[in-house]
Amino acid sequence: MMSLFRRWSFLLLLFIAVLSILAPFSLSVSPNQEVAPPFSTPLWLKRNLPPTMKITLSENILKKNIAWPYNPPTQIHLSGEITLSVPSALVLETPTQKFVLHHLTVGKNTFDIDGRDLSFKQRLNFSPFAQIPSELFSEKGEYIFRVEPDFSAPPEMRGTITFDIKGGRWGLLGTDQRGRDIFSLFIAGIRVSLIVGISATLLASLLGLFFGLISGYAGGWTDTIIMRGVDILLSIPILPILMVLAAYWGKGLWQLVLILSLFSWMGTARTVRAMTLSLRDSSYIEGLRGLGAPTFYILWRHLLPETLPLLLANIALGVPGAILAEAGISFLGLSDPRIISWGRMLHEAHSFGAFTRGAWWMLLPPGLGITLLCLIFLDLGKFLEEQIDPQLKGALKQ
Amino acid sequence: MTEMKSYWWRRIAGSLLVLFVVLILNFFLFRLMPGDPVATMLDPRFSPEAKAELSKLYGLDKPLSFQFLLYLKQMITFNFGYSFLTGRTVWEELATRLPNTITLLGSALLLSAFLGTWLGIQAALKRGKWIEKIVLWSGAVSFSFPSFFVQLLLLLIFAYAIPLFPLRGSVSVPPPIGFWAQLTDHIWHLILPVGSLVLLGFGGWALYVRNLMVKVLSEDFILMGEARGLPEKHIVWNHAFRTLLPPLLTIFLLSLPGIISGAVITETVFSLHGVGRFLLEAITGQDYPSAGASFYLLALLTIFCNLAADLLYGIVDPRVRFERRGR
Amino acid sequence: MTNTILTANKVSLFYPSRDPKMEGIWALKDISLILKQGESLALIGESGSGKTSLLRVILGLIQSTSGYVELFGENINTCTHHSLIELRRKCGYVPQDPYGSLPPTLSVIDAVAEPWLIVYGRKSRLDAYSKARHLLHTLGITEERLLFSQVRFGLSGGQRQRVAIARALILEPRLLLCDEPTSMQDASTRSEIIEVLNKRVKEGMSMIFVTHDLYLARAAASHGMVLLKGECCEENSTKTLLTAPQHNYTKALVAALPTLSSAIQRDSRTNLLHNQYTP
Amino acid sequence: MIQIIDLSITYITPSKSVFAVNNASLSIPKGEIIGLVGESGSGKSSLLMAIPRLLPSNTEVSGAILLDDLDILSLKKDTLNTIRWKEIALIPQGAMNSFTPVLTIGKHIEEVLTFHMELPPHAIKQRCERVMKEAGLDASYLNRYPHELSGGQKQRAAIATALACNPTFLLADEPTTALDVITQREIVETLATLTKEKDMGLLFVTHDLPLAAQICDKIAVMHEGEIVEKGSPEEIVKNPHHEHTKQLVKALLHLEGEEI
Repeated sequence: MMSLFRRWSFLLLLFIAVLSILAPFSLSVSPNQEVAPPFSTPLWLKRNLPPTMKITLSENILKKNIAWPYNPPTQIHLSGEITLSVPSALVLETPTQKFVLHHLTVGKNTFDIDGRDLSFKQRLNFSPFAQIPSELFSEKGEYIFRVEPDFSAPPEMRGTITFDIKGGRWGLLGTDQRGRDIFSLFIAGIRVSLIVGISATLLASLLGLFFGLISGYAGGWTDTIIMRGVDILLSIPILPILMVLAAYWGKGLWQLVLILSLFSWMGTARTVRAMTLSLRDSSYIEGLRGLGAPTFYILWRHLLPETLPLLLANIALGVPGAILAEAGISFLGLSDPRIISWGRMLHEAHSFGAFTRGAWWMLLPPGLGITLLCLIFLDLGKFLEEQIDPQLKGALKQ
Repeated sequence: MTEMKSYWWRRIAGSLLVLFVVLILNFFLFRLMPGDPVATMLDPRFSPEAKAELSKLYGLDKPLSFQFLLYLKQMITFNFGYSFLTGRTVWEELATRLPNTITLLGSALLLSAFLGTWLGIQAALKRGKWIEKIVLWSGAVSFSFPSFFVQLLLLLIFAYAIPLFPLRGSVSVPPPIGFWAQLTDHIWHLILPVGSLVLLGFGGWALYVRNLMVKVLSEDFILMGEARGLPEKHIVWNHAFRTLLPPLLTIFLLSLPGIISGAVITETVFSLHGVGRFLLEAITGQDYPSAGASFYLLALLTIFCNLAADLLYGIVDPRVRFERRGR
Repeated sequence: MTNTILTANKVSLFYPSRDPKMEGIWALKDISLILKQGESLALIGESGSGKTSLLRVILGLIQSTSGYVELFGENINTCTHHSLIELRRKCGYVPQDPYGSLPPTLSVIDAVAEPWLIVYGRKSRLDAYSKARHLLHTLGITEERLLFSQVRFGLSGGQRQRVAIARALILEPRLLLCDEPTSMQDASTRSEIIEVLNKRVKEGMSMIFVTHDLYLARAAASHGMVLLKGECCEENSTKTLLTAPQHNYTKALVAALPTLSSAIQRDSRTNLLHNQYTP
Repeated sequence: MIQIIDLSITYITPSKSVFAVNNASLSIPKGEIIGLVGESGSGKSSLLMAIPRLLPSNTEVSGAILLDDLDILSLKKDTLNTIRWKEIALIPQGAMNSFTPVLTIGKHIEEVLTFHMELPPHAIKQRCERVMKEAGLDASYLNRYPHELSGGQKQRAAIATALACNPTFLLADEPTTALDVITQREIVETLATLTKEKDMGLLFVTHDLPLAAQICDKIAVMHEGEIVEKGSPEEIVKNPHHEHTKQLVKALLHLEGEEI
């Protein structure tokens, strides 16, 4: 058992599981929140585009310098709720010009100005068709954004002013078609793949164990019926059935788990049946029964230790199948849109034209995430299989 | 030859049983939809006359058993009624799409099977060499990489970044004139989808064949072949590979449902004009007759290929003709 | 009068075949035998002669189609399930295939001690393990490392068979049924095992020893019965079966068995080719 | 004549290397039956398999195996292939499935004939029928599949296949294991008579000393990788030299109730 804990796949799985549990608390941005303009690229890409940023002025900070080596932003937005002691103006000093954005009177001022408002354009005497953001941020260099008193006395100010600049870049992995942060979506996606993958396979294995044991032990009619059923289920395409069921029944996570397990227990049933048949006929089990050993004893002392490793290997190898099936159904857009999953992310990337923008950073994280999880469970499955018969270890090495 | 006949009859009977189960499943699948069946079967948007005609067509007022028999007749005669979305008969829709799906799946399956088998055999023959490492890794790839992810990537690279292949569709619009032009155009559209399926599929085949071949090569009759002074090539292909064929066909059998299910995803990613994508559109568009018919066709395709592989199995493996082959 | 341990009266067993077109086969036809305490009987026959089925009928593992078996004076067909268990606890059974006769996941010593633990419970564990160790030593398995290795990996075919014999003897059975127990042994260990079994028979254990080798039968048992396709074709002391066989099949068995002594008489090799027997 | 001179075979496994045969010398003249007797694991099968160089790849073989004047160990692959079955044929163990399950028996024999002897098709067909009859099997078995034959029939088919290119030497590796006593007797007799009739040399490997004593002209006894005894059956039984043989003979005679 100890060698399992040193296995890379086990450690990585542990790390991912912990990550997905801690995610809701630790992430600064919640996955559903729209944080930046849609399709913004990750920070480490297309450096000439300005990142989306939020500059705030408050009581003791009335001036902020902004280094601006970028192209002009796409949108700007000014909002604030402050009380002033002295009449002053909200000013943006560019390297060559100076713009008065808004006049502030004494006392309470609340304002919410968007770069596209006509009145704002007229006040700055630009033409109604002008693009305010590219006018204001036309040059690269040092900008200053401050509250400038009309007369010399420095004003006291309470409340905050926020200057939202919507740029083309955001965060570690950019944003999706609704402006949500892809990185937090990606972390949130882990939960669904893990839950669906593991619980669907567990449920399927239990079903398989149940049917396998019955047809193995009972034999005769029940055996033929169950095995005929298994043959039939194995010879029809499962995804179309899953699609229909998922579309009309299984909107929620747990319905999806149920549907997936209903159509993936056949493999385990077959292996368990083969195992029970071979054990049932072996003479030492017959001998033990002959000596009056209770069935529970036989099950606990002999059947379980022999079938357990095979069952665990079966489960580990089944998880990738379930993860891919869930991802497939969500990719086809048949899963519940409120649930964030990697398949869903890929669906939205595909149907909302990630292509026309060449937004490969929207595709890679969920895709590689699914692949990584599958590789982890494949490795765990291989490890468990090697416990059952050691020559398997040799077979792969030589 | 008589045992061969009886074996074949058993296989055909088996397939008919599967077909019957599929029909039952299909029949109940759409009648168990949430909401009352009549409403689901008749699209409210339809005019009263169409509704009356349709309900007569589906015999919705009759008892369930009668409906089932009527349904059976319709399915067998491929008369699937009208699609809610397009108003044309479902069969017309499917008839144009079926050949695309078959060419897509057929070519992908054959290519990945042949490539995989050849690679698997070479990996088993040259143990420890780099070819074996490739097979081991490509096996892991085909079991873990989600098909739609790889396909999206391929599209991004070979259709968007380097516009080598078309971004979408089975045929370019407006379609070129002339049979050969249309054929090459169609093939040009199929290269990326088939390529992606082969890329994803051959690894699984290669790994299976490699493991099987390693086991067969350690058998006594291979050692006896060497003892008989037969050249290595002859032993590998006439003895080892011949013994490999039956289990190889079993892998083919088991992989079929998965591959046909995969058609839905591939056709959606590449927006190909196929049965799979039609099924998806029918489901999302609540168009039940089309959804039911598409599922029925996909299931029929699987059963048909299953039967073909089963009959081939009887020829390839002499042992099977005698006792009932428990799969 | 020493009490009879086992009587089988006209025991027959019919196996119906799964395929309706073919009728079933009679594995056993009217086999009768009586075994007293301290007596040993050799069952001589080839594979398919029904010897294994007879042992399983005697142990009540399968129901005979007709005839009955009395074990320690009780008819196994009519007695209650509980008393059948009690009867079986007085018997030891060494099955033919050494690979199916031992639990693979247990260690060797556990596998031998297990029957004792089932019958007398875990509290007499120390007793069970010392008995098991002693039995394994007498049967030539002495290496300590081997005792604690898993049955599945550590044992050769011959060792596995000896462990199966030890497992059958742990309960000090009053009747031992063994099916070709020395088939995997080479010549020297074969006679050692037979000596161990014969010593037990002298101490009052009755035994049924199944083999296809008449010389082995004579070494292991005083009385012998030859089985051919489920029927008893000859029954006699093993000595006379060897020296004066009556039934054609027994004659063929004796003729077919190569022996060193016959090989070294010069003429025997030339006439080897003449006395053909076709069953 | 096949001469094995100071042959040693070691099996190299990752954990340890095992000495299976330790400079054994043995010669198999034409027209004689040589018995090689030993317990399981004594290296007798490895010695037999070394002759046509059929040992697995993780073995090291030293010494010499001469076929008349040719040293088999140093032969190139394709000359070795011409010798295999043309000069030296192998009869497999009774329990081994030595025929490819998907090919008929006839196909196996035809195959060997086409590769080793230039014969027109009808001559090949005739020859197949002849060797089958010689091995005691009806020609109709030619188009049967291996799984349709009983153990005894399979061994007879193996003998027929071995005779196909009328080799000068036969190597029989425990040909009658897993067969019942009467069939074993018939197979051994067929093998012995054929060897004598066709003046072939037969190396007969078995763990059953009495069986070897029945048909062999000379017997070599192997124990833990070494040939510890050589001689005619009489010498082996009357005055064995090695302790192991003495014990073996004593146990066997005791069993047969013959105290000499």
